[in-house]
Amino acid sequence: MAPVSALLKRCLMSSLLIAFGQSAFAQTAADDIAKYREMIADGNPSELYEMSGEELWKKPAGPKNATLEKCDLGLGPGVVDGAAAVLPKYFKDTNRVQDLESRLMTCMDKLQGIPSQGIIDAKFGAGPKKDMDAIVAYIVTHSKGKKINVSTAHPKEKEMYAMGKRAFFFQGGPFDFSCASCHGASGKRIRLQDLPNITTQEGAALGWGYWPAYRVSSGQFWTMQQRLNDCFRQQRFPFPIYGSDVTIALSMYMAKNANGGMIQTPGLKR
Amino acid sequence: MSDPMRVRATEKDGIVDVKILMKHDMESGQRKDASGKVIPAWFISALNVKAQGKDVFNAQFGPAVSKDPFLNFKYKGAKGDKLVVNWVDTKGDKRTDEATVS
Amino acid sequence: MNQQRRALIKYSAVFGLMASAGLISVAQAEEWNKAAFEGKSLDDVFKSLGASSPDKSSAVTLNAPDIAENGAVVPVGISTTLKAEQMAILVEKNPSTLAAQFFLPAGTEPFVTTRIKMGQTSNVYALVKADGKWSMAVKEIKVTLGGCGG
Amino acid sequence: MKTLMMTSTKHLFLVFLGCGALAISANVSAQQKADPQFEKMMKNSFRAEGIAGLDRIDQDATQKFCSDPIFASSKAGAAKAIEIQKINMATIKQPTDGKYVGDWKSGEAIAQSGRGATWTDTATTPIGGGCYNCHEIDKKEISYGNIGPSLWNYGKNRGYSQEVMTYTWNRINNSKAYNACSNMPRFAHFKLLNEKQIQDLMALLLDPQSPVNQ
Repeated sequence: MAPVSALLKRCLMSSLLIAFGQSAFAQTAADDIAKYREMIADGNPSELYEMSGEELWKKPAGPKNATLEKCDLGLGPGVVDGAAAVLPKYFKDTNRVQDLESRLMTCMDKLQGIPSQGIIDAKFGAGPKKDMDAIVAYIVTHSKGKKINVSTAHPKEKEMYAMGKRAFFFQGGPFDFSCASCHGASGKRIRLQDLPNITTQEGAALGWGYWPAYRVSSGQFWTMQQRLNDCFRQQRFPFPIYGSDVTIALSMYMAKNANGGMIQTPGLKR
Repeated sequence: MSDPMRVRATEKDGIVDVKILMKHDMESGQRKDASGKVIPAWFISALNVKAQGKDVFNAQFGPAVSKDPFLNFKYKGAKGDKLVVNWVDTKGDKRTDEATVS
Repeated sequence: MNQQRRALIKYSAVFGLMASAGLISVAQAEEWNKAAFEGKSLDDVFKSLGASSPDKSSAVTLNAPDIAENGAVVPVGISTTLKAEQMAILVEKNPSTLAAQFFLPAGTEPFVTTRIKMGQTSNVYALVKADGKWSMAVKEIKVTLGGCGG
Repeated sequence: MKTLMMTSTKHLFLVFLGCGALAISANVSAQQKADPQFEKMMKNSFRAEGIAGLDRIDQDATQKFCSDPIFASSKAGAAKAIEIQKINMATIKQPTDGKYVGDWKSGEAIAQSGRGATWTDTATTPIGGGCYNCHEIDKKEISYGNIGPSLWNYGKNRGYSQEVMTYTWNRINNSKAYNACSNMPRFAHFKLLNEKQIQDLMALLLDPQSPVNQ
């Protein structure tokens, strides 16, 4: 009992420090950052990616010289509107839960004859991943304004969610970080950037609902796969393989937690 | 071959609001690559916008304009105006796109 | 240095070509102001623009945030009640002071918004030329460090 | 001003709620078991890249314990937390030259940098403390995080006694010696910062001349 009460006492002490230690200046800075974000919201360069993505979707490519227009992203062959709002999802033909990127790789393989390995191995923003970025921008733009509606009805979906939750809290690397280190509590910031609390519906919707996004600091459009990849890099973890289960499981955890929230993609992020 | 621009132009009360997004790295000449070598400057240096064949806007950029440049201006015009947007960069690459005011 | 000069000669050649092809208007090609864009200080740029020492004027509004979350993209706009024919954005502490300049023919509203890069916190100047006279507005924009920094 | 006060109150309320959850310990008696399927997923989902080897997802006892926050905040977990803290306390070495306080200027630079130890870094990339990511330190830096408490006036408020010195030294070396699941990296344990760098960070907090204590 003693240790818990000691822990509690310390927790209360530090919360007092946090609550009253926050200066008015920090609040002003946060307001100014909000103003900055508002000012850049108009004219999201993601639109440039979306434009070329639409072309790529409709252009015959690969050894089979076929388009992606018959690709089933979960709402039936060729249905793009709202597709990103129901992913990740279990697909019978692959017997796997897939996110947008892994599903697109399946379509490119099956419809166009483009092997997935080349996409997995490519550098971000280069070669076949560049095309993938554009196609993702096109797809997610067509879910903007839709409600996030991810199912865990299928046992494999349920299992993926549970694995994602466990992965979210998994600490490792020389910094002892897990996703939860930064995204497990509300009202937290790194530097001046607000950290959404992914364990809550509100926070998960802020995270999941705004990615993929154009990232101002790198001047690039980032898919969720790239976003997660950079999270793991900053976590000082080894390199998550593109489209691997841990990335899909974490996406499932975020998306399901975000259910009911609004898709606002493509976002515009620092 | 450079990527197309996104040009949006809408008319309200006789004023046309033009928003242009260009795809360009806008290398400043200040950045270094992984091996520490300076990446040479390479940026859009001039942009011209014509409406119905007449100049409505000219811009000159230096290396400090952001990657994937954004531009917003307004001119007195009408729905249906045909806009032609041209840019040229410091390597001589250029791009022309058209849009109709809605 | 040499390479830079060659590049400059190349710009001129390109502009000449484009002008003759009618792609970029003749006026613009003539006015592409190398000296102004190479200016390393406010005075350099003022001189190249023929602005000598512009007066601060409440008729000029510099529309920009107080803090930029990222220096790579800083939204900056100029608007004015004056009949502007030319506008310019200057960043005092950037390696090249002049970020961009704009030419507004009659019939174009005295308003422009673009996005610029800033290496560090600095004063930013909005210059407006109307009736042959330059006026300006100044504002400090703070550039913050963000993210995990790795 | 009104919104500021409201935000603070709301913030405080939320944190109290969080503490409440800690006090009302969950009815859990054991740490989560190893799950072969999960382990297989982790093993198959990552690859080594540069200095970031696959051994980085091999967890030590502290990481395992803290990966199960429900157990870690339970009654049964509290005893285990003490044990984890002891293990971590045992790793801490006091400064070999007996000096606790170095140069605050270089400490500030270390506190600013969040670089190093990623797969885009090399073994020789200097690793930063990344302190401003989570802490307010010198008030002049307005871009600071709030995962950790403010360190402004750290020495001025606490004094410069040996007790404060040792506690702060230990905390930077291995924060888990005091709080098993502190969010702060174990800077000495994983050799992220060397003794000199920690002395310099100490100076930033505990040199009366440091801007932090003005």
